[in-house]
Formats: sequence, structure tokens, C-alpha cells
Amino acid sequence: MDWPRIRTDFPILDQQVHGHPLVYFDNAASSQKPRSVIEALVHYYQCDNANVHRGLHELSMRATDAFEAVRGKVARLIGAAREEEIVFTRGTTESVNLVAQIWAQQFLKAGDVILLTGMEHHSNLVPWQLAAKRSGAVLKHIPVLEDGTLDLSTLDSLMTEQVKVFSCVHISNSLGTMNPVRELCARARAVGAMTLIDGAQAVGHVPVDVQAIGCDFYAFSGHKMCAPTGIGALYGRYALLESMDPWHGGGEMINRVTLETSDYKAPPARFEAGTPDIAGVIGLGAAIDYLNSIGIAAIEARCAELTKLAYTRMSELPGIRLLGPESPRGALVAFALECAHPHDLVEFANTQGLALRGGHHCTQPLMKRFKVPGTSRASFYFYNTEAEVERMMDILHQAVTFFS
Amino acid sequence: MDWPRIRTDFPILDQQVHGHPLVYFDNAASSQKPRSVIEALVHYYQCDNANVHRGLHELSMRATDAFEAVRGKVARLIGAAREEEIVFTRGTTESVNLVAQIWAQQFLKAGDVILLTGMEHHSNLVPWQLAAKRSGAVLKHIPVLEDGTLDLSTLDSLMTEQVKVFSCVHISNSLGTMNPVRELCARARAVGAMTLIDGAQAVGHVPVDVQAIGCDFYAFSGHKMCAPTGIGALYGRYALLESMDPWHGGGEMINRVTLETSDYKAPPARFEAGTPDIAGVIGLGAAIDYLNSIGIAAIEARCAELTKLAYTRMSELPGIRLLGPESPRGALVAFALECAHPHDLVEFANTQGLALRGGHHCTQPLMKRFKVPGTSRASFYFYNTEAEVERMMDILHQAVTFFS
Amino acid sequence: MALSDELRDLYQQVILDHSRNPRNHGELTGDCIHVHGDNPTCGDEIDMWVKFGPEGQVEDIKFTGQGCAISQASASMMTVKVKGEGGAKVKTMLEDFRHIVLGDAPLQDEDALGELILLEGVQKFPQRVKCAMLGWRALEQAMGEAAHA
Amino acid sequence: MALSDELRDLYQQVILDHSRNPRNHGELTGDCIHVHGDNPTCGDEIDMWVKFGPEGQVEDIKFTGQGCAISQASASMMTVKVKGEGGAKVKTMLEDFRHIVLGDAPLQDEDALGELILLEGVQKFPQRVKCAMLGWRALEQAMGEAAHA
Ligand SMILES: Cc1ncc(COP(=O)(O)O)c(C=O)c1O
Ligand SMILES: Cc1ncc(COP(=O)(O)O)c(C=O)c1O
Repeated sequence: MDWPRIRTDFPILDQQVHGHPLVYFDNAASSQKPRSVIEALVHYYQCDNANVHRGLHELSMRATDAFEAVRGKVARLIGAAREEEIVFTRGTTESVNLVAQIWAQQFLKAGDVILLTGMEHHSNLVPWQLAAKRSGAVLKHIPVLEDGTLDLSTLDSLMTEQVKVFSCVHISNSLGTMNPVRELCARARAVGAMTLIDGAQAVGHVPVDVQAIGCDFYAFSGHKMCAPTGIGALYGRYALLESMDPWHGGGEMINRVTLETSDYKAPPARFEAGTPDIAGVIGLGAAIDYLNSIGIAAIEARCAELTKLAYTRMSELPGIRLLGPESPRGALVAFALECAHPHDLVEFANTQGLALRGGHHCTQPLMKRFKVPGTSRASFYFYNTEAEVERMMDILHQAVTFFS
Repeated sequence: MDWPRIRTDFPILDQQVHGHPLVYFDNAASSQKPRSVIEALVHYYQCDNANVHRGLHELSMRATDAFEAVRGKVARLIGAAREEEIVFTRGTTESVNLVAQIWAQQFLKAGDVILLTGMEHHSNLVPWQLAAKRSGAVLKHIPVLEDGTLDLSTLDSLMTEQVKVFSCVHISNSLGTMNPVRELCARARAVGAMTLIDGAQAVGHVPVDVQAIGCDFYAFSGHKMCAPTGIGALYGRYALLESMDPWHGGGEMINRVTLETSDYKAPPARFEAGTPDIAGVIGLGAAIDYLNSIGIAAIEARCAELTKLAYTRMSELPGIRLLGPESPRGALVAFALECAHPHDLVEFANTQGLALRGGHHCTQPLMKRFKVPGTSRASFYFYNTEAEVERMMDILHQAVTFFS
Repeated sequence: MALSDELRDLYQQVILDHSRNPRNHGELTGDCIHVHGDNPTCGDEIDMWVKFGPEGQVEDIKFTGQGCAISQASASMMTVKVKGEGGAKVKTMLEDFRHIVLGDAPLQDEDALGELILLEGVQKFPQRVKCAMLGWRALEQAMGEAAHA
Repeated sequence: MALSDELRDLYQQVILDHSRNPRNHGELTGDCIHVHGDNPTCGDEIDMWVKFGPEGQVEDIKFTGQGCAISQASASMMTVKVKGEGGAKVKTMLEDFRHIVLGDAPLQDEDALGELILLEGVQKFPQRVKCAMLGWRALEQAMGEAAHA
């Protein structure tokens, strides 16, 4: 694979920040966009823009065709059985909330157990806290071991018949941990629980096959996989989607409407009220085409290479503590320096052109678990380079000198 | 105002459809985008893209600053008292649903009345049907007179102390009717009702001042006012927003999170869980700048001119029925032809390069009220021209000949 | 300003004629099956009355409705062709008509459909397929109800 | 690869020294006011104990906490300067310190703040203002509670 050429597909990377070449290692927060995705947006707005689904005129038909074609692309990317299992949303957060509102409202009762893990992103924790409050269900959490993996020895006692929802993150954005989602979903299915996987860090990074995982729902965001901001998807097994009440009311999700009452379309339309983010969906399609042109397996291998290099080199730094298992891990390394608080370090790095993220990474309970106020995180994508990792090491060494 | 030059700001308009110059008269469904908005998106993705709010690095700070600056622009555009009264949403539909879910769930009781009108878009009807079902509240509707205006003589009997919610459309997308929202909100306030105005067809088309209107909430979509798809806003009086429970759980809407419970940020953050549509918001800001550079009053006058011409010329067509009041009216003319069903007419027009919309326009009850299966609609924006109106007239005359 | 060929194909004179003067228009009374069909997103509606014979043949058929030229003409042309035909033949016609508007397979019995073949212009207008099928779907429903009666 | 001047301004040696060796670190016991402050999005936390005199003067003050160098150094430097000062003067210092980090107004009493002026480097890093203010907001809260006690 010609990675240096691929890197040139990303115009944003070619810039100076504070007089230094930008090193963008905040990919787990949001990825950059290749030229082909930006061009897809421009093309849409310059040639085809119109509202979808309701129009019989040329632009509307073009927009509708381009929009609907993406559903199939998403379905194929994550191994869904049919494209009607893909509901477009703003991203992971909205996807989880849809399920935690609608499914939970219909099927959760007081005393039921919602089983999560101790490493969930706030977006897969707070919606369930709200659902628990509304339904009277009880939240439980699979604990996290010191090495950043789940304590699976607790499963026998935690995965009981009371568990009606099991949800966990596929790849942790704070630890890099890759959870055994297939095994966990099998255990959850065995007790009759509904399962939802938070794939924000997985789709577009590693091969994902929702049917092999055996989950009922799978949520992800486009902006972390080269697509525009504001678009993502919820995968749902069709039978489950079909069993669910509508979510938002409005145009496009109804069949017949009278002043008093309405009946609703079949999924996915039932859950897509109002004018969707048409350009966002088309951009998501372009991102999928782009990622496929490289190959998800090649992307995964490239990220693993960079991550391994970073992990090894960083572990040599004095006074550093690396969180999460050494391997397998997602494309990120989270760490704490004895001498510097994450915000001081990230500030320091920024003045050298290096974009790191510092803080709780939307996982406050996990920070408490590891007794750190926050961590610093370097996260990679396939367009990053070994030279950038070396540059980061220079900067980290400087920081250690500066703050010690 | 140099309207011909302004028209050249819209690259999409300069194209042939089926061998004829495109005449885009489907603006009420979605407007086109000026070059400056498209360029704002490109600039964002090529220079500044990063996740907002959580980053201390350069790109994240640039993205956050650009994103947050738009809140003030929106606030000024619609006359909000402070920018914290602006919640970014996907559009009108999501804005209405937020209120119909959260406000209604907290404050609506069985037997309360939700008062709407007979001309609401499904997006401002179905969410209230769902809220009524959940709460046991009762839906009532101000009837629509034959001329397409509201029957205000019914207000004395309808606007009672039982009314807890009053909501109506500012400018009807199906009739063009401009409702007296200020007077209606005053009546609703007098009985202690919460008020929400659906401004999908108003913002960016006529001057809007939420404080002068005196509404509690105001909803609109960016895509109908030159902004990208997938972005819009909900205005809410701050005291009301503050009194409301959170909506979606997730990143950015919380302060402190433990595994068991969380506390929530003040509005607007409370209602903006997860990564927002950053580029969409920035595009919305560019659209507001663009519209302001022309002037909303000038846009309103230009649209009124085009609409008046179209209305006058169309009323001369044999066998035509024009819906809604002659004036004042929004920038659209909806009509029924004796000789042709709307879908036949729109199909015919499309083969001549003319984009009309035909159908129920997401107002099925209103179609029933006027005893039509649907209507055809020509809707205008400031970049349309008199010559395009004349071209439409040619095509309509041909259609009458063809179908009679 | 010539009309496009596709548009002329879609709205052949015969089709426009059927839409303006639908055949078998009205209601049947007595022992017959009544079904209602619609395309909610279009607002097209149809009411259809069918009297089936003992062997399932279509002894009489009438309809009323409102909608676009394609939906009304297609229903009208259908009634002319199915009246008097046996159940098996009508089923084949239904399948063949679907092939006509979708253009997805060769016909089993081209002759049976006669001028209905003119509706193949719909192939170029995929969003009108459901208009052309409205009457046929109603007939299909009526046949289903007859079989279960 | 020179460090930027702005970064050197933000992390002056004095500031780094205070953050590594915070003054007045620890807890007060006995008759005093205890407040807790935090910046939840940063994870910065502070616990502060203040003993006020009968006229509202700060007789003693101590703190513990965790957080970035700016938040801890600012709190440490503050305790040094406010200890022994009267209530009115501390209020002015609080207002002036806010002006220092926001750069939004001239100071009323520059001398009183002494080396705290070094924190004006924060002006270039607006997202760090809340770090610099953490200790001061805790003190403000303690003064409020003392007034209502
Ligand atoms: C009056 C009115 N209300 C609501 C809507 C819904 O807006 P959106 O689809 O952008 O959510 C529209 C447009 O479709 C409209 O015209
Ligand atoms: C693991 C994980 N889950 C959920 C989210 C939330 O995604 P979004 O903010 O795109 O909704 C993120 C990213 O922020 C994440 O990393």
C-alpha cells in the first residue's frame, strides 16, 4: 500500500501549526476527511441538491437515489442482512439514545437489569441511566481489570435472567481495549437480553460483521471514519426495529395522517422523521467507498503498526504510565505522565504542532477506576506516519524535561 | 439590488435538465446553496476540522470557536435575548420533537389541551399526537377557512384555560398563509399556555423576532435558507429551557458522571449530547452571513414580487384553482388543475426542466379539508427570476393542452 | 419546445383517453367483493368491486377512485382485460403486468394483456410504478379475499 | 526547536515551582470554613479551608487538590497573597485577578497581587482561564459562606 500517497488525499494534514508541521493524533475524537469526501459534498450542492423522497423532479430523484444508495453501502460495510436494517442518525450518541428511549420504553420493566461495563463512553452510559430512571430498571457494570480488560470472571454472577439489556463498547476510546463482543453477545443472548454494541471506534477501523457478532443493535459515527460531521447510523435487526414504536413524529415516517391519529411506515423510514442530512449521508457513502478502496483489513494492519511503534517507544519514557492492554488494542495510546497533568502536556504539545487530547475522554467513571484525574491520548489513523510518531516522542521528551 | 449577479452565487442553477435550462421552483422543500456556504464547508474540512469543546489543540479550538460563533448569529437573526437560547438540532422536525418529548413529558397531564391548527405540517402534528397519546392530553385544531386563513372566530371557544400548549406554523408550506403568530401567542399566553411556532418557511425569508412574537419556542431548518442539510435550531426562552429535563444522554451534556448517576449542564449544552454537526453549524453561519449581506427585508420584498407575478399570471390559467389567500402570502403558489393530477403535472414539468412539487406536502389533513388528493406547488426564493415564472407559464399552458 | 419521447410514451393517447373516460367506472351491488386501495404518499385512492364466478373467474368488475392519469388509466384498462377471464389467467396477467412496468422479465402471455403493454413507458419513471400497480394490487387483494371466503 | 514564547509565559518558573511545591498545602482543623471546587470537564479539584477573622480578614488558609499546573499554582500563589489580608482587600484582589487572566480591564491595585501578575500568560490560552480561577472561585465561595454564617 502506498501510504505516503494516501496521506496526500487529506488536504488538512499539509499545514503548519505554531510554526511546526501539524501532527494530528486526535483521530479517536474525529478523523480527517479525504478530498473525495469533500468533493462529494461539493458535487451534491453544486449539481444535485434537493429534498429527498417527496419529489418527482430530476434533482429530487437524483438526491433520493444517491441518498438511498448509501444505505446499502453501510449495510455491506458492517455485514447487515439487509439495507432496511440501517437507520441514519447524527451519530453514535443519537443511535444509542434512540434505542434507550424507544426500545427501553416498550420493553424494560422495574427491576430489570441493564448490564454495561465500567469502560463505557458517557454516550453509552448516560442514556441508560435515563432509561433506568424512567423504567425503574437497575444498572450494573462489568468491572474493568487493572490491565484495562473486562473482568469476565464476574459474568457468571452478573449475566443473569434479570438482564434485559446488555451493552458495551466494541473498542474503548479511553483504553484501546478490544472487547470480546461476540462472546459477550452470545452470553447475553443466552439469558434473553437485547444487545447493543457501541462501535464508534471500530467501524472503518477494523472489519465489523454485525451478524457474526450476533448483536441486536450496533451504533456508530461517520465523523470518526472519514465521513462528514453530523451523520452516523444505527443498525438494528429488522424484527426488532419492526417491533418498535416510532420515535420522532414528522414528515416521511408516516403513511396516513388525520388530525387525530397517524399510522407509521415500516423501518427504517419509521425512525427517520423530517428532512435528513442528505449531504451527510452522501458524504458517508463517499467515505465508505474511499475506505473500501484501501481496504479495511489494510487500514487495520496499518493502524496496528503505528500503534505498536508508539506503544513501544512511549513505554520507554520516564515516569509514564500506559493504560489498557498492550495488545490487541485499538489505534490509540492513553497515558499519564508523573510530571505533568494532561492539560499541561496537551497545551505544551499544541505549541509544537502536535494535536493530542487530554482529559476524561467522556469516561469519567473509568478515570476514577484508574485513580487518575484524566489521561493524555495519542490516537492514530492510516494517514499518520512513523515520522510523526518519532516527532511526538521528541515533544514528549521535551515536555518531561520542561515539567520535571 | 443586483439580483442577476446574486443568482450567479448559486452554481447549481446553471444547468440543463432534459435539454432545458433548470427552473428550480421547489424552494419550499429545500433551498439551494450559495458558493460561500459550500466554500465554508470546504474550508472547514481542509483547514480546521476537529471535534469541538473537548480539545486543547489548535484545530479543536478553531473548530470550537467557529462553531460557537454561529449561536450568536442565529440568536441575532431571530431576535433571541441571548445566544444560550439557541439549541442546534437537525431541523424543524427534531426541534419540535425535542419539545413535544421533554416539555410535554414534564408538564402535560391527562385532559390538558394541545391546540394546533388545521394547516400544520406533519412535523408539527405527529409529534403532538404522540405526546397526547403518552400524556392523555387532548388535541384540538383551529379550523382553516375556505380562503386558507385560520378561522379566528373559533378562538373564544378553543383558547380556554385547559389549553397548555399552543403551536402553529408561521408560514404554511401548503397554502402560503402567513399566520398572525404574535396575536395568537398573546392569546395563548393569556390562558397560560406554552407556545411553539414552526418557522420552517419563515426564517431567512421574512424578518423574524421571537421576542416580538412572544413565543416560548421557535423551530426552523437551515436547509430551507441556504444552509447545509442536517442542521437547524430550536429557540427556547431561557427560563423554559432551564426548567427542562435532559433529552439525549451522552458526551458534552453532563457535568459529573458516576456509574450510577450524572448531573447535567445548563442549556443549550444540556440538549446537545454527542458530537454535533460541526460543519453543518459552520455552514449555517455562512448562510446567515450571506442572507444578511443581501438583507432579509430585501429578500422578503423580492420573493413577494415574484410570488405576486406568479399568482397573477397563474390565476389566468383555465381550470386552475389557487389555494390560500392572495396576499399576504409566503413565496409559493399551490394549485390544482382540473385536467391533470399533481403527479402528472409535475412529471410533465420535469421533462421540460421545471422542478415543481406535487402531493400532500406533508399536510394530509389539509388536503382532506380542501377535498383535493394533493396539489402542485411552485415555490420561490430570491435567486429566481421573472423569466423563470414566464417559462413556467409556458409549460403550464402546454400541460393544459396536453392533458385536456 | 418538443415534448420528450419518454413523456409521450408514458402518456399515450390511449392512456389519457382511459384516464379521462374510465371504463367500468362505478359500483357493483349484490354479491361481490369490495376492496379499497391507496398510495398514501400520493393520495391516490381506488375502490373496487369484483364478482367472482364459482371457478374464480372475474364475472364483473367496477371501480371508482381518484389519482393520477397513470393509476386511473391502468385500473380502467385492467378492468376491460380481466372481465370474463378465469382465475389462473388473471394471475398470469397480474404477474405479466408487473413485468411490464418493472421491465424485469419476459412476459408469459403477451397477447392476454393487449394494449396494457402501452404502460411499459412507466419503466422510465420508476416512481410511478406504484401508480400503475394501484388497481392491480386492489384486484390481487380481492382475489385473496375471494379465496378465503 | 524553540519553545514558543507564549508557552514560556504560561509556565513561568515561579508557576512551575508553585505547582510542584504548593504553599499552604494541607488541611485546617478547628473553626474554619471548608469548600470544595472543581472543573468537571477537566477533572481539576480543590478542597480549601479558610479561617476568617471577626472583620472578615483571612487569618489562615490551606488547600489540597489535584489538577493542572495552572490550577494548582494559581491556588498556591493565591493563598500566599491573601493570608492576613482584610475582606475588602481580598475582594479587590479577586476582581483584579479575574482582570489579569481575562485581560479585560485595568487593575485597581496592582501591587496587592505581586507575582500573581505572572499568570497573565493565561490570556493567550482562554480555555485555561477556568483552571487559573479554580482556587479563587473556591475562596469566593468560602467568603460567601462566611458572610451568611
Ligand atoms: C412548515 C414546515 N414545517 C416543518 C417542516 C419540516 O422541516 P424539516 O423536514 O427540515 O425538519 C417543513 C419542511 O419540510 C415545513 O415546510
Ligand atoms: C467509544 C465511543 N462511544 C461513543 C462516542 C460518541 O460518538 P458521537 O459523539 O459521534 O456521538 C465516542 C466518540 O466520541 C466514542 O469514542
